[in-house]
Amino acid sequence: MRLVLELILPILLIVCALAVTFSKRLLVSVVIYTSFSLIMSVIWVLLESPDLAITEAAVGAGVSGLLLIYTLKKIHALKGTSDE
Amino acid sequence: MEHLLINHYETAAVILFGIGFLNLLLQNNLVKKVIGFGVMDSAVYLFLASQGYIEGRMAPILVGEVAHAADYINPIPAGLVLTGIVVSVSVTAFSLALIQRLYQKYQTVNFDEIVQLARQKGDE
Amino acid sequence: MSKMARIRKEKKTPWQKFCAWVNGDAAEQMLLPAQPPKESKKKAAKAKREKTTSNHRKDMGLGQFDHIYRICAVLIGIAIVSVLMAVVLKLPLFGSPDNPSVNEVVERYVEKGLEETGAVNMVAGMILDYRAFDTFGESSVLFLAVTCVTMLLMRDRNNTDKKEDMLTAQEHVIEGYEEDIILTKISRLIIPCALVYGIYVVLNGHLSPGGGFSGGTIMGSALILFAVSYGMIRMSRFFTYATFRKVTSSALMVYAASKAYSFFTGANHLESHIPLGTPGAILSSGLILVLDICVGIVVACTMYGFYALFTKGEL
Amino acid sequence: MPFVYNFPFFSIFICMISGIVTPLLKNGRWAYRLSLFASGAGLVLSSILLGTIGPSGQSYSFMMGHFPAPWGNELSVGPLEAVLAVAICLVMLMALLGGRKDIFDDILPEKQKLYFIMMNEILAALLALTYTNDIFTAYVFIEISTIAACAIVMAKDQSATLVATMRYLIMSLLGSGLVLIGIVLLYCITGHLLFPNLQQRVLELVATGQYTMPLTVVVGLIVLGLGIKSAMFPFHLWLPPAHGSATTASSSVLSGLVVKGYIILMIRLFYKVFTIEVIRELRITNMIFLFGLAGMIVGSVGAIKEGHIKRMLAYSSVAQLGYVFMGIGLGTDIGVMAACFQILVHASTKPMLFGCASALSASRHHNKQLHALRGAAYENKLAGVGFTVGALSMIGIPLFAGFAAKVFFASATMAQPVKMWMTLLTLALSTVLNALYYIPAVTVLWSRPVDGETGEKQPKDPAFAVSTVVFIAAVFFLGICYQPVVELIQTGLSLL
Repeated sequence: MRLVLELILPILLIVCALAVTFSKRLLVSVVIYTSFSLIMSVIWVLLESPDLAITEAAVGAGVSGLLLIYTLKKIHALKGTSDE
Repeated sequence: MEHLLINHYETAAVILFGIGFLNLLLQNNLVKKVIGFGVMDSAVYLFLASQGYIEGRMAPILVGEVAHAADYINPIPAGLVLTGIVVSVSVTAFSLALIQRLYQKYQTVNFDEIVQLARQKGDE
Repeated sequence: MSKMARIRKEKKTPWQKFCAWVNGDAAEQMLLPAQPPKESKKKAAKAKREKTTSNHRKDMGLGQFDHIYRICAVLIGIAIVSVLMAVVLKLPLFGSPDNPSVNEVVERYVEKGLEETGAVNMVAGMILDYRAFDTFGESSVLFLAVTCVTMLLMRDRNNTDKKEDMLTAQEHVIEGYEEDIILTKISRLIIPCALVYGIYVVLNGHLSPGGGFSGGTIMGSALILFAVSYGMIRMSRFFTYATFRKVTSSALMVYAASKAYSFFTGANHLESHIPLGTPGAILSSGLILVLDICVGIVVACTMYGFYALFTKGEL
Repeated sequence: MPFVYNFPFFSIFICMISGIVTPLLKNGRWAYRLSLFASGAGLVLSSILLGTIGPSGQSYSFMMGHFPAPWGNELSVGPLEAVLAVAICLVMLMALLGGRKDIFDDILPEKQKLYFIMMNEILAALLALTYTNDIFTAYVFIEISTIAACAIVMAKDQSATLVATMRYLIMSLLGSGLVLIGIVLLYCITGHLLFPNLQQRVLELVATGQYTMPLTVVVGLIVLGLGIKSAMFPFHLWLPPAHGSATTASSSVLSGLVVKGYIILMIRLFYKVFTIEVIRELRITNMIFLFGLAGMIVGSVGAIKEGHIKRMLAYSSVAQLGYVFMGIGLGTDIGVMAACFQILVHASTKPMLFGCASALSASRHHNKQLHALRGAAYENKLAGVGFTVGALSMIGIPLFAGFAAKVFFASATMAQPVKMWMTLLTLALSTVLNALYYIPAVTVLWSRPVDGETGEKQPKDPAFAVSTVVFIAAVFFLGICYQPVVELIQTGLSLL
């Protein structure tokens, strides 16, 4: 089980990074980037670094995502809202 | 090849570093540039932390009274990565704020267009 | 002819469908009514802009430069990746106990850490006692970042424009009249839990995973949730720019003063007179607890500050 | 331990604490005074330190905390560090004095306080980069100076500065990323973070031939990263817009100090971690040498084409940094000595040029195009004299500081025949190119304006006068009595 996770998670990271690069819509990029951070935090647990896992979950998946989304709102890039 | 498979975290980290680096250089969209920077930094942290991991040892939080160095993984990479994460979130916030101001001035987040517009205005 | 049928009619490869799904095109076509006039106007404007820029580029010979730049960038990227791959091949194996980074430094951090710093969590002991100068620099980076964001986004005569002002005024009005019931009820449940959890993580930084930074972020997100659900006006009753300044500056001052004391005593080989307490108790490990609390306060304020500046441009 | 040994730590902490206290002050004026106090205190402390350890050539390491070398952070102090610290504090103080009027004119009143936070933190970061004995601390302070440097560029808050800041930020982030991965790799193959232990392990690795390839990559990545941040030749394009569009004090600090901070760190890493012999064997120095030569030419050519006086000065910075890289690239002690001397020369000349240029343009409604400045020197004689002195020093006229630096570069190459020819030819070419843009600029400034084109009289600015006089004195001091400075640098390098 652990071995499978250890192999799958890095691959997922790469897939996420590529999807961020090639997705056309900024909102999608941001959401994928947030999930990238979430995967990172699982990897930190696997690497026996719980401190990093907590921090990454709070910062990468939480605050960074929030800041990115508010930026998108300011630059009117949120599809499907009155801003677009 | 086998070596790369065993060191799969490092391999993935190198690939991610490349993706982030190219994003930072080639993307015209500033938001994606910032995300690329995030990916690049995460890759470096992954590299560092995976070098600190030792098979079959515990996280560096003391259990019991006496500590044996052979029971715990290396705490240094975790500490360095913690510092690094703080630095990268600060930089991210700064660059996003800058992007908002640029959008306010030029109505776009495409850096090439911004540079062109600035040149047309003659103030770059 | 319904939209669904039209979508089905257009033949797409699975990959294209997947791309459309990722980009949210499919769902949007189903859910949102089309807005042709606005779209086309925008496109026309964009096309015009692109035309001018491309013309301009040709004039200045920039197109070629851009091309060369791109090729160079890709080459540099590939070169760096392949060189790093080659380095990975030479590095010690993953998870092996005898790679060069496991040496006397780690040994002392692990074996003497409890005795010398009083922290059960060795990472906290390392970053806040053995290598505290780094961590002080790190807190300064955070302080600098929030200062920069204030410089950029705080409202002043350079960065206000009428449209934005109108939008914010509208939002203020909406905020005043209409409370989102689901949001307020749920956040009333969640905010206390998040705050308490954040405080727990901060106070237990030297005993369990976490510490000032992660706990501070959690507290900061609780503050953000409060501001989202009850509005900035209520928030500003107890949290203004003046409080923000005072709180961050004094927390950082305490941090700097206590670290200066310990650096000074350490370098001059003086006794530090700070009791380490019983290992494992909350009130133990000397300055680490104080530093964790200071960092926690700074980070919580900073995170809320980022949110407030990003949304409203004021604190 | 003598009490004087604490002074580096005091000067760093005074600057950082002034930065932290600044938000609580009443207004920008008080923040300005606090900044002056911080840099003045740093100057006094560093001078006393230099007076104590300089003549006797002592060096020591200072524990930041209760734990010695491989475990805790440390500072390491020697004559070279002390000389550089004195120069950094002096230039900072004078840049603040010289740019005072522009700071209060260009920046909105409510944001002036925040600007001085950045200045204090930049000073702290530069001092820390000069003194640190720990590679990860160096990374953290690189980031501090990056963020603060971007902030002082954008403080003027116009469209042009914002675009320039974005470009600067992107390049800086690339550079930091490369430096960070270099540091990480170095940690992975050595297991240490402090300079003395790193050096020991690196020498062991070189002796056993283990990890030679990773070591080369590490040096390459760190040099590349720091090179991007300090505008080494192929990566210099971000510099002119950033330095050219910022407010005066920012331009002075950026070109005089911030760019140098990374180079100082590079030199210290070469000596204290990798050792210059290993670097020479890895042939990294040859690359740096070539980039330096190319930078000298490309920067000057860029400056000739430029009509905007501040951007012209910024391009000239690229050329002058090329000299520094060339000196490091020689890979010998005497070459690095010349590079250090050039750092001091440029740090005392370029801030004066920027200050005088903007003082001259003040009487022409801040129009910084060269043709608009015709005869401006008659309206502000001191600024005109300052600009002329700076320009002559940059060209390399005897008795001025730039000449001494060029002589050192020329004499440093004597041992290496191939590099000697390349260096001498490029030096000659670069001197001609320098003259080609500085002489016309000076002539324009001093030629009589065409019929009644005089601008309004500017009020007297004593702060600016003090800073210009001090800078002129420094230029002549370095040009005439360079011997003690050179001796200090030499003992410092031998103790690194």
